[in-house]
Amino acid sequence: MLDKLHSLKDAIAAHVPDGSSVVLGAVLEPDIPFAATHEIIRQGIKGLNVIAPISDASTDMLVGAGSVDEVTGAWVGNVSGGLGHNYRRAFENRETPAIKLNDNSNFSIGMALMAGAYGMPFAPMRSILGSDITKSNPNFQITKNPFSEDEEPVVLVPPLAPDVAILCVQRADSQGNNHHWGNRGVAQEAALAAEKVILLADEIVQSDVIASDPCRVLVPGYLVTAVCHVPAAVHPSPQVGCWKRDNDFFGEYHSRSRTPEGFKAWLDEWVFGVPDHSGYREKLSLRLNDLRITGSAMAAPTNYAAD
Amino acid sequence: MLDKLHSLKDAIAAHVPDGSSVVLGAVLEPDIPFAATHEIIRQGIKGLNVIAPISDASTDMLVGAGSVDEVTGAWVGNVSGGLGHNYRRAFENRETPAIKLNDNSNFSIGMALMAGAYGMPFAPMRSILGSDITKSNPNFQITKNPFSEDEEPVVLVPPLAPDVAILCVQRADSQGNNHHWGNRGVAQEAALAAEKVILLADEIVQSDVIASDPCRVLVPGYLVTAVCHVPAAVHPSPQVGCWKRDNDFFGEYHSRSRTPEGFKAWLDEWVFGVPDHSGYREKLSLRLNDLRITGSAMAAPTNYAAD
Amino acid sequence: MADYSIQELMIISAAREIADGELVFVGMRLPITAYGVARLTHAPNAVGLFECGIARYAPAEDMLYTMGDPPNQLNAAWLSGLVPVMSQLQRGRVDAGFIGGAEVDRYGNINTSYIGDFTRPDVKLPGSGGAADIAAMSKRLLVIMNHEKKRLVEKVAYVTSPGYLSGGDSRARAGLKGGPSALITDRGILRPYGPDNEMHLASIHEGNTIEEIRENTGWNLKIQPKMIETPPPSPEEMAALHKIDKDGFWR
Amino acid sequence: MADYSIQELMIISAAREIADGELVFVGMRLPITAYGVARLTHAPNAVGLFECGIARYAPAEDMLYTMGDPPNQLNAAWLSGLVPVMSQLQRGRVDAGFIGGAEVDRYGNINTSYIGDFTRPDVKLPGSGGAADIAAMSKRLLVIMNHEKKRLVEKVAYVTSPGYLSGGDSRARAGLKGGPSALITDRGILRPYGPDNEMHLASIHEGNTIEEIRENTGWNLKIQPKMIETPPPSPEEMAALHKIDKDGFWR
Repeated sequence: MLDKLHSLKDAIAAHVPDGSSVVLGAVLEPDIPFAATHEIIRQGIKGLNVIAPISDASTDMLVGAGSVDEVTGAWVGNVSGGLGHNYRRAFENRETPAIKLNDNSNFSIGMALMAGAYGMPFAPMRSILGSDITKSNPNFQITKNPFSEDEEPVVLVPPLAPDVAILCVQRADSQGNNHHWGNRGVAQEAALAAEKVILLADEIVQSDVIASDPCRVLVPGYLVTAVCHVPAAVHPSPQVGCWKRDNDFFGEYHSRSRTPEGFKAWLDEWVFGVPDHSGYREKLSLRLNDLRITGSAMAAPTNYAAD
Repeated sequence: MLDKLHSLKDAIAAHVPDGSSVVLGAVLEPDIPFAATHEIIRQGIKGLNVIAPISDASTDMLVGAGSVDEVTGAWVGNVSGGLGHNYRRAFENRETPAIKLNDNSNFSIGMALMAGAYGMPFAPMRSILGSDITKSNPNFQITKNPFSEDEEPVVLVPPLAPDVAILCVQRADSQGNNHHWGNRGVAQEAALAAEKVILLADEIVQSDVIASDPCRVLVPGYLVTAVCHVPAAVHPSPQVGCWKRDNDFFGEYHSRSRTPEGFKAWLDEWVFGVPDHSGYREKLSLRLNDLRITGSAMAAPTNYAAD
Repeated sequence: MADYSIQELMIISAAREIADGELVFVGMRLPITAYGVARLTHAPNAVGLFECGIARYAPAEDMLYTMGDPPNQLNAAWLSGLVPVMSQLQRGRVDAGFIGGAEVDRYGNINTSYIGDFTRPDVKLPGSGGAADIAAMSKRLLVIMNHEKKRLVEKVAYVTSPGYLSGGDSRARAGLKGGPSALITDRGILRPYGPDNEMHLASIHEGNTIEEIRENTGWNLKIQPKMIETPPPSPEEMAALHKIDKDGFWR
Repeated sequence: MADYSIQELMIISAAREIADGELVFVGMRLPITAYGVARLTHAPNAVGLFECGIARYAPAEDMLYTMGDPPNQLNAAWLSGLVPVMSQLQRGRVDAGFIGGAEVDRYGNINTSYIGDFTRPDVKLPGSGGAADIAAMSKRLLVIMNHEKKRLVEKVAYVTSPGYLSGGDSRARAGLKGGPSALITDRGILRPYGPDNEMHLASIHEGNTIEEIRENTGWNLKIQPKMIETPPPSPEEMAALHKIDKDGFWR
């Protein structure tokens, strides 16, 4: 079997060139690959199209760091604090916005990635009818339902097939086979839609652990390009069974990013001030111990026996 | 909480009136609710539209018993034996077929149920282009992809929203919450698309067993209309962790259904000759013991702890 | 002064909008608390849905900062994806949905996207998230906002989440059923009234006057003929709320 | 006589059509065995896909009657739904797919639906299953059938699974890429040749003559200029096959 285990640094350098379209934050509030967000910033990658329904502060960080040309999303901010200051600044008090926004609702992003995942030419939907989203984002087409005798309007959503989907899982083997549990957001659609998948695994396990429960596989290893062992890659977002949400960290980021200078200082401290995610974890130190989930709430036993 | 536990007899009588569209066999070769197939025949229900991509001998039995007006499917036969004799007889040597066939491919059935599940007005696809399926089934529309500058043909599939989906799961609680493992076929789409869901559970468990692993839920209990405790409801089809496939049973059915008289004798023996599924299991007796999966191949432990 | 806070009254008013057995898209903060109160009082079989792919019966036992926090996942009714859960809206199964907003107008349209021209906005708000979908496809939309003149405006600059659009049957002509059923503020409750579907004052919270409310509304607010005073929380409702809000966050 | 059966030669010929690392839709019987031989010989990283929602690396250890038998699920690479797995065809990821059929014609179109007029068929066959999808969307289609005049026909009455349709660029005009790459029979291997994409005899199994094969083909079968004799199984290929076919089912 192919060994796909790489350092996060190498995986990002190899598979996220300038100008890529990248899914970062497919599970909405949990399981956000902040470790990859920071590595992208550290490597000075530019011109990204960042795709996510909701990515909490991750997109705001990338926008502030100048890595982003386009955002394809439904909500960009800081879930604890509300507005995302870097994101705001990219639009407000300017002749033209500093970034292009491909406005969506959560469901239209889901439909677009689903269409990309399943090779559909487009996805018809109804739930952004009436919204000005179809005005500010001209990529949608409004047409009539050809199966209805009434003049029933339908929105056609073009498919999204991102260059890379970066996803966090609780455990993976060295070939990229993996288990994910908790809500899934659009992670499976993103993985199936993307040309490449980079996995950040909290734990690397033997292949037989993954093979023991093939229903828990988020995306099969043969579709995974690289797997990186990055404990707490989700910090400060939560991950079921592994990490609690670091609410204070989000709050602090929100306060400090209120000014461009404050954001720069935050970035210097938390991104440029550490060599890699292992350095970041060292810096978090005892704080990470408090965030580690230590309780036990085990899934009921499940038997896959064949005879 | 509402108790949704009913006998299979009562559930079928209450929720499968004559003329219903019914999903029977959503998981393809395994997990086919043959117990429900037989109960439908015993109750003399007529005029069904039977929906399934592949349902092994289940649809053939229903057609032979005269319960079916329409089949919406991709493949009807007997997976071990090939042709389904009752199904053939409904078409061959007749002025007009005895049943209406809504021809599909596996994927077009999947797309139709997906569209029904997700409330989409239709689903666009490509993978039955070039096939005469779009000729023998006039429900499809062929159009051009409005997002393509080329004259790219696209097939539009109308949604399916069945009256009832009848599904087998390994375990459920009395409110209809359930766990299913193994391949899923179109079972989740069928459950989300249908107006009503009847579950046949091999085992009834306490609610905390199901709640311990919410990722393994096929369809949440609030969308389930009735849950029936029917061990070996899948017989002679297989069910991961519970029942091996009874290949001889399929072979015997294939031989005996070769003539209408032979099928009638088979029906008299295996369906009308037993009062209910418990009687059927008694009749299977030791054979069922041989089919029971007794080995152990446990899924790796999974921790859902939150703190 | 009443022995409940205005936030507590808003939560309990919101809880009363949920009927037993209903499927409800629940947001964070006030709505999740309202859902919990409803479950403990008159709606023990309500089901809570969350955009990230979660369905729950009983609300989470611990305080949530986001919908995806681990306590909201533990012992959920279903952990799935955004599409399978949010599509229950488009499938027509969802009875009610809660959203908030920066601006709402006289026809219940909500803006959470742009203040000013969207090509060059004065203020860039976070955007729809799932709000547009919930507003378009829930059978009843429930909006919770503070009652300020700059928030309750004549016409929103940008419709993120459709209410009755330009009133009358314009929502139906856009292909939508449902629509706003209640706008719950810290001063009262507005509901659509008459064929024009304009939001009227339908209930007034204790301690407010009609004049004060009209002064704090950005359009010429009309009064529903059967306007009532918002019934104060019952002892049962308060007990349920205090059971959930153990630390008195909303007190 | 060679020390291998004709079925064994067909299986090994089919195995040779799978390259390493490829994604392959595998059917039951001959194809699943061919997949196993390929994995054990030249294609250790091939991946097998099954319509019911299964992806596997190593083939199942026990005999399978259907794709969904529990041994095919145990230790699978992925257990999922029909749509997530079959859509990898439409997503353009699938390199090859195996199907069989009742009839195939000179352009590689396959019928598994109706013999005679489809509105009043003489014979009703089971239908497409996933065959139409696999034929339309695999990069290469591999067909396995017995070589009989009534099966290899001039023109199929009903195209369940599209080959090159009416030849030339008609498949491309229908919006499809790919197409049949090999028709493996018990007498030889046919492949499309020339701009017309007509199936030509490309390889002849030991013990057959061109004349016999032409006599058993329902159209005027042409011979590819570089036709070869099918290479006999190598010792490694036979060893791999016997490792899988422990009971000598195909001997």
